[in-house]
Amino acid sequence: MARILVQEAGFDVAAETQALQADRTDVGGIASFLGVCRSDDGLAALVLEHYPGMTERALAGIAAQAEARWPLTGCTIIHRIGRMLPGDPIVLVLTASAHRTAALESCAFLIDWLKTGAPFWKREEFADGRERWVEAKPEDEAAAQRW
Amino acid sequence: MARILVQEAGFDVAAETQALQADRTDVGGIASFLGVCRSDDGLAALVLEHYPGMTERALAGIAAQAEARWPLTGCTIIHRIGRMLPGDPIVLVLTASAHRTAALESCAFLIDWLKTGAPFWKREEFADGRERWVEAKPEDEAAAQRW
Amino acid sequence: MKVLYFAWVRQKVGIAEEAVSPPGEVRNVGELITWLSARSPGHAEAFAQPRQIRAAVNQEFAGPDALVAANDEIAFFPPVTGG
Amino acid sequence: MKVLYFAWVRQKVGIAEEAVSPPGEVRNVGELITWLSARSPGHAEAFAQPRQIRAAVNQEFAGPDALVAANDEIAFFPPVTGG
Repeated sequence: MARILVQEAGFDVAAETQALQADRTDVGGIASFLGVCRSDDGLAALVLEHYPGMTERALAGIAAQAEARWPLTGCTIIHRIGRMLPGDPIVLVLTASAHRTAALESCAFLIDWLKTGAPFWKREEFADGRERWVEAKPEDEAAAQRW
Repeated sequence: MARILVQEAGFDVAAETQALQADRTDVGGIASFLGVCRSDDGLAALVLEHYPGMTERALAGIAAQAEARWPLTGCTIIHRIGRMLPGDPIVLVLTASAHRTAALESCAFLIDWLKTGAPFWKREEFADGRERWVEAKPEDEAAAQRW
Repeated sequence: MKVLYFAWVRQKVGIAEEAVSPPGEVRNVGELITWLSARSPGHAEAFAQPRQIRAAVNQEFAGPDALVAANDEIAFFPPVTGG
Repeated sequence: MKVLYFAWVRQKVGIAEEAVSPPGEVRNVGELITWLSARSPGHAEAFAQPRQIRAAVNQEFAGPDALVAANDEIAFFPPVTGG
């Protein structure tokens, strides 16, 4: 069972990595992806909204697909919501397996699907007061479809 | 320039991750792979030997290839040598980029090439006293060639 | 029927959530969009470009042909942009 | 010419490093392997299966046809297994 968290608080990458190894010695590799808020074009903050209830279902469903497809010993998805400043961590995906290929592929799969299959929306706030909802990127859809 | 370390000591995943973000807000994603010592078949310890001098050159060369191929904002490779126990971390590859695809792909590229293109050798020591040099896997060569 | 709005769809409609009772001929998501569009200028503006709208029925993504029923939770929102 | 051995190649040869002065007709890695094999039973055993041996000349991977010269650092080892 994957560990799924949707929260305003930040997260501890080291503790989450450690938790995937706790009390077991069959883990050969842990792949991770940490998504971070960039400061493109004078961005002052990023506000992340989601659909409570559906988000957790969608993430659990995506994680279950990964666990069915790759022999994972563990899987963690943490997605923050609320207001992020440039440099703040937004999302963490961790996958652990006996073998590196399963960990690396499932991690890429999860972040690709999470971008297109989980109900989060980003609003950008700029230093000059402008606001803008981030638009979905066709290449994200293409990235998810390749799996 | 990539950060390349070959050392007996362990490493701090959180500090290494943080270092790739220090003083910059153009990092959108950090991919990582952490290789860990498994306890297959009653393994008691893994002893990692390398070719001092050539190892650092080989790792720097592999990292330079990744940096030429993907728009990375940072890249860290730490490979331990000496004696590892089951559960111990062996290798850490971190890649940072504005975009996730560059980070994820370059991280997979680096670990695939590191397995076939850097002069490290693993000797397994078992609880019953047996010793065995790990043999190279044809699938590792295939994984490196796909890039 | 509970209807939820997210992101700029919510901003244009002006509310995050409402309980509605569409007539029996509103059978699917597409027909519900048409019916909701007539409720207010905000609704009309939110649904003005149906290709920009995504929907979920009972917390599962759903296309315009997906059926809707009295006790369903229906959500409308832009294409997702998390991760 | 400095010759280095690693992993089980080192264990079979019995030493990690040696300075050698092969005759002029030893021009490449393959010929050096043949010449080294005659130095001791340990060398012979280490090089008994040339397909299991990899080499580096001056810290770059090198095939059997790679040239070797007096001031080179030549290393012999099994296929690598790091990562």
